[in-house]
Amino acid sequence: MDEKNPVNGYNVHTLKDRREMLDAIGLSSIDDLFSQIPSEIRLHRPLNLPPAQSEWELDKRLHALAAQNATTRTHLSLLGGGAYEHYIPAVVPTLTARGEYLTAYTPYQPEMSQGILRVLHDFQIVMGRMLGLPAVNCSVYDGATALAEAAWMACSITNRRHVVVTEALWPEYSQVLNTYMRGRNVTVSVIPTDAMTGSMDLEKLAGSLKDTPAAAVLTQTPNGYGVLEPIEHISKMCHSCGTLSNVSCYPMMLGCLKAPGKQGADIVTCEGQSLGLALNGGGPYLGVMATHEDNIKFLPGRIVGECDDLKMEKALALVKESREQHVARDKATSHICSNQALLAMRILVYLSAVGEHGFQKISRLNASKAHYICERLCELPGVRRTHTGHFFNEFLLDLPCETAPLLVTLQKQGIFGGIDFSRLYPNSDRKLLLAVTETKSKTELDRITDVFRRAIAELGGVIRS
Amino acid sequence: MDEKNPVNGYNVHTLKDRREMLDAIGLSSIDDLFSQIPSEIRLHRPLNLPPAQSEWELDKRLHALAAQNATTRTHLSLLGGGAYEHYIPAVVPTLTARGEYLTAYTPYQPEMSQGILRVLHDFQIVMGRMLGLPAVNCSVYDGATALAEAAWMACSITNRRHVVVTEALWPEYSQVLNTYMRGRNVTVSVIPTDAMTGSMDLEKLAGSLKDTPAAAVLTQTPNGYGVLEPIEHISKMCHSCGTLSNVSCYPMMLGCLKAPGKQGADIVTCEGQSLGLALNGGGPYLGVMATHEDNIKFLPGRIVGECDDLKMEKALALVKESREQHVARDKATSHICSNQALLAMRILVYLSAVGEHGFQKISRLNASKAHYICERLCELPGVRRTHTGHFFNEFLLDLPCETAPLLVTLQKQGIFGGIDFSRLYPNSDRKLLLAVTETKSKTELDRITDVFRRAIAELGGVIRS
Amino acid sequence: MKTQSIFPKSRPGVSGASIIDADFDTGPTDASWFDPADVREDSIGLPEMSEVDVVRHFTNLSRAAHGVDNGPYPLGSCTMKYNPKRNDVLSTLDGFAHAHPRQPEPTLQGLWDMMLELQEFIAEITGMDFVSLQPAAGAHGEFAGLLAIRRHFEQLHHDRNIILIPDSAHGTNPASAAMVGYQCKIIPTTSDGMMDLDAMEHHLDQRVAGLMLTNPSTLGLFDENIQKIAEKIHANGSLLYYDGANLNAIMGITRPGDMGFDVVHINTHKTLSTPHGGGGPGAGPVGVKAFLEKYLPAPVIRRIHGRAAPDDNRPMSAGRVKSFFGHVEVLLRAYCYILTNGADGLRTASENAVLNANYMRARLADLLPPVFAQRCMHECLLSGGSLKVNAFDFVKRLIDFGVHPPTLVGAGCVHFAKEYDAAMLIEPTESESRISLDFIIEQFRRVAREAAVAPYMIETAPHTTDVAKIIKDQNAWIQLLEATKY
Amino acid sequence: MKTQSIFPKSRPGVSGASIIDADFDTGPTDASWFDPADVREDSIGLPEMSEVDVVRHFTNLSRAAHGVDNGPYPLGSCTMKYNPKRNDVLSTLDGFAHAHPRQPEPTLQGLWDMMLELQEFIAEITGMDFVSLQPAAGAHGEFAGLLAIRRHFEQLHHDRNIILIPDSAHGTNPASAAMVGYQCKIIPTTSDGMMDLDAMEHHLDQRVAGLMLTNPSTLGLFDENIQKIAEKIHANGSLLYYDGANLNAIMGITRPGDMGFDVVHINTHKTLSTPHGGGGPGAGPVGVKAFLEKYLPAPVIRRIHGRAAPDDNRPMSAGRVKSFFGHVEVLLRAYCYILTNGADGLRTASENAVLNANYMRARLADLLPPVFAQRCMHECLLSGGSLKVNAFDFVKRLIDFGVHPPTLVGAGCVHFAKEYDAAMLIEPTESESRISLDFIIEQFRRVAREAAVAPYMIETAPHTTDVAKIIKDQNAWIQLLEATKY
Ligand SMILES: Cc1ncc(COP(=O)(O)O)c(C=O)c1O
Ligand SMILES: Cc1ncc(COP(=O)(O)O)c(C=O)c1O
Repeated sequence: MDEKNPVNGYNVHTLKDRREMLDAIGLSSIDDLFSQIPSEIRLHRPLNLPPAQSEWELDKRLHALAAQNATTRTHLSLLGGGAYEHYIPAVVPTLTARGEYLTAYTPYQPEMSQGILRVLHDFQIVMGRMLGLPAVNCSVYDGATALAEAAWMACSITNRRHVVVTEALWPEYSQVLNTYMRGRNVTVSVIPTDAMTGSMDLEKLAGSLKDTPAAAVLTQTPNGYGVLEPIEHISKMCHSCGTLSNVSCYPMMLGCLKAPGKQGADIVTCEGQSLGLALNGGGPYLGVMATHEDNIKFLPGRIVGECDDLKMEKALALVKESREQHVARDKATSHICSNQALLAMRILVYLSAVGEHGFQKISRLNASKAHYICERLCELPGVRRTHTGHFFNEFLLDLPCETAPLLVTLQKQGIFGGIDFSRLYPNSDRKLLLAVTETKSKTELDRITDVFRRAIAELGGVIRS
Repeated sequence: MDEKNPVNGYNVHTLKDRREMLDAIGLSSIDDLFSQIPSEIRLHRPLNLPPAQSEWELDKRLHALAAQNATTRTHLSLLGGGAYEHYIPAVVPTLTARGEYLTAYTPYQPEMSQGILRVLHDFQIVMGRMLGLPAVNCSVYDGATALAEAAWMACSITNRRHVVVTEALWPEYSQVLNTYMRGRNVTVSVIPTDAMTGSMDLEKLAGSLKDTPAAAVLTQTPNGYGVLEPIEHISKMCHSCGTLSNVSCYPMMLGCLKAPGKQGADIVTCEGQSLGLALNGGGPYLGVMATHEDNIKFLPGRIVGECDDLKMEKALALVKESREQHVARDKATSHICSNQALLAMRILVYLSAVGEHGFQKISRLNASKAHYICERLCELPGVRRTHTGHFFNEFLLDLPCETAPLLVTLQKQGIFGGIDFSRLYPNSDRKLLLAVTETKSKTELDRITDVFRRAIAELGGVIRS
Repeated sequence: MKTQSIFPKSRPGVSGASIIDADFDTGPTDASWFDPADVREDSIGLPEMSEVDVVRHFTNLSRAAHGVDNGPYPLGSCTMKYNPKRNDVLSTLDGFAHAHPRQPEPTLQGLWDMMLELQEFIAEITGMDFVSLQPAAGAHGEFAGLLAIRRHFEQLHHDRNIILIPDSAHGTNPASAAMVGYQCKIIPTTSDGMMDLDAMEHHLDQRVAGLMLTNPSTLGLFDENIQKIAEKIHANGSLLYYDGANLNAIMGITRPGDMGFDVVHINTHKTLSTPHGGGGPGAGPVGVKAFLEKYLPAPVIRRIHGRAAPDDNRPMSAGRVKSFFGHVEVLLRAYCYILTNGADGLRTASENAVLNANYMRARLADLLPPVFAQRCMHECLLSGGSLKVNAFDFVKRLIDFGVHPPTLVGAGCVHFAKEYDAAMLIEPTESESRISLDFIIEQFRRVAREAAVAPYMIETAPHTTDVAKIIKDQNAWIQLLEATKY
Repeated sequence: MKTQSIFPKSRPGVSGASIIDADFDTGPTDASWFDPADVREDSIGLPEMSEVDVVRHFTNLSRAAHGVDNGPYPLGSCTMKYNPKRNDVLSTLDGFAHAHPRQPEPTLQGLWDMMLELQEFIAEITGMDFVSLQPAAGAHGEFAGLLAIRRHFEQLHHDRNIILIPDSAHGTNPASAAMVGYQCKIIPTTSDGMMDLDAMEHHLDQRVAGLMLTNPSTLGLFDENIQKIAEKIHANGSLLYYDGANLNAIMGITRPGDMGFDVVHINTHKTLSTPHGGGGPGAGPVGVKAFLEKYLPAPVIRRIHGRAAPDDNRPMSAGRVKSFFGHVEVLLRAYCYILTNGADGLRTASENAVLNANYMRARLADLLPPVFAQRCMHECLLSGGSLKVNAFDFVKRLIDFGVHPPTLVGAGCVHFAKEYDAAMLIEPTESESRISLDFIIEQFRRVAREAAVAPYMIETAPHTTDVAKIIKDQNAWIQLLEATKY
């Protein structure tokens, strides 16, 4: 290795540099640097990896891989289920890609990081306003871990080790919840939904709350059937038995609907992806958590706050670190260290770019387009909405035919027609979950309806009454 | 207009703002702002344009248009002819896209533009080194206008009104030259190339120089047949009759070959596209011009130089503006005002990113890949190189079949096989001009050769001896 | 910190981008490829550094620069409006960025479609019959337009070799005219800022090919005599050329074609929001009335057999002005800008541009009285004559407060008559919000207050930049200006 | 200038992005859509401003921040190496960026192929048998890895609920262990910087599920006893967990799998060059030896019928740790980084990382003597004990000279024992060139010189930032540290 020029994709040293630096250290070869590593565990062969590639070859390879994926750009997509195709203004990636933001570490040195701290602080403020609760952290990994972390928070706050959860969580969310709760030794009980309305069965909830004192009820709105939950009501039921109301919501709806925090929820979490993040094949996204000021000491993750500097002027810094793993270690509220800060910045830029007015309009467009196509589809023979409860932009349909072949037919016409509901929940034959966002034009929605009509006719589904 | 909220894609004022501002001006309506425009010439209807579009609709439209173009990414391309598919390191667009560079004007306020001035100054230095002459401007529109501007420079310097030019210019270059020379009342005479070697017919040149005193001989190297010209020799011939040697070159070759300025050329120009600029369907590119210090006063365009600031420290500014249109007006060396500064910055970033070593290597890869496939293709029956002169990475082939159907066959296999030479120069049947760059792997070159073999066999070309 | 050149940072032997191709990494140049006398023996002198060092160098240098993205840029005559980020993205899609201009025509249908549509949009906005997108910039558009005029008279066998140009014209106007082979006659400006009609008539004879006019002018005024001017020019058999660099003031309100102009160029990098990139690239589409269409440079995009395609077969053309089809990447931005705004949006943009300029003018009038009584259009010319410091110093102090100086003689590319040499040309553009305008106004007032009490602070400004005030050869410059005066 | 919040810049009624859809612009919410009690009546309180004002706000704020792109960032334990720009571009190609995670599996073949290959690359680099890419960050990888260990012992019906952790471990180690339900036992460090073997043996009994170790450690040292440790741990029936956050020191030189580790996580945002983004996102792939494979979270990517595809059918899995498949965009960067470097390149990166740290250590030894005699790996722990100022003040002064401070107690996420509280952990990384290293060294020396003559300058530093030194609740912090001490 020492004899030839060092080989590295991002070379910084000449052979001469390396020799002179070894001299300064007092060593005679690069190998000497590693002499403390016993020979028996040294790797005496090169790693078995593909040969190094010039940038243009790498570029070809990645383009070829990318071309193997269909996307929401190559197809008209009605996919949702917790990840949504919303419009991302070009200002969002442009501004957050600035090197100063992109390549900085966690702002441990606040004096040289006021720009990042300011963005994160404003992110906390803006999400506090969105979710209706003032204390917000700078993100956790995703919506599912936010829900799970919030469940544990409720346990810590209430000192209870039992949580109650709707059956209509995204399945990944309930799996993550179970994983997290198992480690913490928290029991989980599940509340079914009402078959007609599609929202939580409140009698069953009341029963459950009576049975075992729960740290929290975990609600998702819209739930996994797209149905909006009665947060105010659920929260009241919770509060009457010392239980917290935890709500996981889809923030895009908040341009039309009240913030859960304003409807009595104690901890509101959300998947932030819809607010300016690309779908990215499933990640990275980010989880946001908001709660009352009183609960801050139980929050996981970074929090930016105001401090004084030496001149007694206001400055920003990471605060309340005593909750965090680098201080509290095994007593920390969470293990989270690296988080999703850059994506939190994206959210702030997104919300600033569309603004109050724009956001409300986008939110309304989602609802109106979804209601429009829902009506159109329900005019097709044998198609009807499964539930009567209100929805925002996602809804479940009963079909007159099998779901899988319908989706295949649609896909051949360049349409991702929604999610085969049996892939989310067992025993859900002939059911399709569709989400519609502002990105679909009327022409496209009409075309989709048309293709549905023909596909259903072709598949000759049994017409239900 | 005044009654409803102003409509604009990038709105800045509320209706209230507008009213208050009108108040401050002392007007009562927006219409009053335009009262000095006579009603007869006012447009009393809305412009007939498509309705305003949300960003996501715009995005769809542009993607749809882009999808209507094949590219050097969708096809394996051997196209050249003055525009080349070279690799562009990601650092190039990333760094030059920084808002401070992208959205600044010409640095008329040097105190707040030292960053841009430094980049442009270093660009001048680096291009001076590349081309072998020290005085470089900050770009003109493209390689063709650089050649034409250089021809006029030579006329001004020598006070002659006649130029001599090789027939083997890119056809667009000779067209532009003719357009520019016509206005300036400069006569142009054309020197043919030697049919065997493909380089300039030096006897004819000698004759022409004897006939009429020329301001300059305009050479292109590699010329329109891909053949390298004997710059040193031509320059000597020029100098013996008070004529300048103007050379337009392809800068990518300069990693292998001597700079024309070091071989006696007096004004060297080039199309800078190959140094980090995308193909962009033909533009924007940039023309670079280099000459002796003495000739600076005849150069068109911006020049950055060192000045002193108030503290008598060195600073950079635009200098020698007395040549330029805003000072000299109709006596200016050129009308150029807006130029290609951002692309000049791209070139500096490109050359810094690949570095001396990398650039030489890329240049060599171009030559070796071109020579490789040239040899392979000349092994095919009936295929041979048209000329014997040396080439860099572009060469002309004689084919055993018609060119057009061959190209169609290749295109069906995803290959842009080169330029049908009859589209560049008349009377060039059964000739194909091919360029090869570092971006083609051996596997790809072998595949291309294979497709050529089969296509030629299919087309049943008459086999030449 | 002072900026540093990249060359001293070079460390021979280090290479940022690893260039690897095992199949062809043959080492030195093959002896058979080239004439040995031509082979490079020494190094070129390119910098050599690691990729991170390249990134840091250019990242940090950018921080010693100021663009529209950083703050207000009211540089008169330059229309430094917002450059939408969506256009940066959409103008660099692979389908355009990697398209080779010599691809077979049918493989570039998206390009032809876009260009044809854009030609039509610009024709509609300017009121012209046909547009070519080929010119590289405003000056280049002038060149192409004047070439068409020249070719027109050549066809008519009229020997007209004079172009009339007002003294307030941009320098590119006379320079382009000279490149086309015209002689320039300069028309003075009257004290109310209009072109002197009598002087024009005085020059108007059979040798005059045309008049080049900017309206609104670079003094920020709309020439109310435009109809009369058009009538006289046309009555003389001459043509009327419109320098559209100031079109930003009138989109959807009036059109050069309707004012009587025969040829128009526009600056997409002003009106249609292309970022200036520290000097370019822009684009200078040129539009003509129908009778001049055949003289436009080849190729243009036309509908051929129902499809948009480049038309190269133009025997009457005045010739080609650059390689290929135009500044595609730049034109895409103009296309996006027009589609984002629509008719109402473009009109609102012009309304706001004029509103903003008049607002600045009104709010600064006590300090910097307007040079002309007439209401201004998209920019206002204000007199710095009563300031306690000279205007050149005054505006440099604005830098310290985050505002780019307005245009002055010698600090911009505008040409003013001698009488206005303490004047400032301020063009806020429509993309400055009320808050921003008030901020700019406050900075002007702050510097004016300071001028009264601490002129020294102004004379030595700026104080916050990496370098101190740069004097250049300002005197030399003014002498030159004298020397080249008409 | 102090940074400003965006909210006071809001101007209700202005909206930057025009949202237009004539077909659905119906105005207020349709009454039938929602329960009236749920409908929003007030505004949310989002900022409202023009697009250019948004751009300026965030552009200018970014200038009050410092990243690797701006200069050296020798923040120990954080591996702030260069983040290649090519990866920014290639990780955001449309074919990945716009892929929906719930698309039919066969429509995401490019995603599965990439992930499968990357799993194999990371397995090779770490010497493990199988890798899952799902975890979101290092701590999350620990969580997933510890879950696998827990599930393993559950299957064996071993009741092991203790995890051993050296006192120098990163805070996430004990925090993750706690989340999995383990009790932590802390092992002290000996004076030569190694984990105290005797203390480990003292704790080693049948309740111990495993030992979490970082090697090289966060003190920058390679634990030479690793083979002995592995032997003892395994002899006890316990498992060995490798915190791979420091893998940057050993790529191609030694592998955790070969050292005897059973589970490994790596931090792609350290070793494989993901930019940190002011705090994330990163990714924390977790690798295991074959016997633990079945316990990894679902889904993983496997070759199924000859094609890469996600495998959700994992009945033995310890459960899911997040939605979907992992941080795809981040993983693509790791993939690009590995392909750009190849085996030689990765090895050279580690060689240079270690070379650079030892060079800094040697060149600063007179001023800041190394805490440990042993040669360091990718980072060095230097003692600030003999400085004339305290270390916290000392490092703040580096900011004024363009160098990001190294890691200290309370100014980073590293946990030091009390004895090292004046120590600095310096990790230059392999992407600093010789010139840059010499520059960093010179700044350290300059501050040290200053400490002798003008300590006041240091105590009040930094002087060049928008805000002055921030004290936070440093004392409170140290008290807390005491309170939570083991
Ligand atoms: C009035 C006027 N005309 C012409 C031009 C020249 O345009 P360009 O710089 O694009 O060549 C300008 C540009 O500054 C201008 O302001
Ligand atoms: C040694 C060590 N372990 C674990 C971690 C945690 O990784 P992450 O921040 O990705 O969760 C870190 C990160 O700082 C670290 O340095």
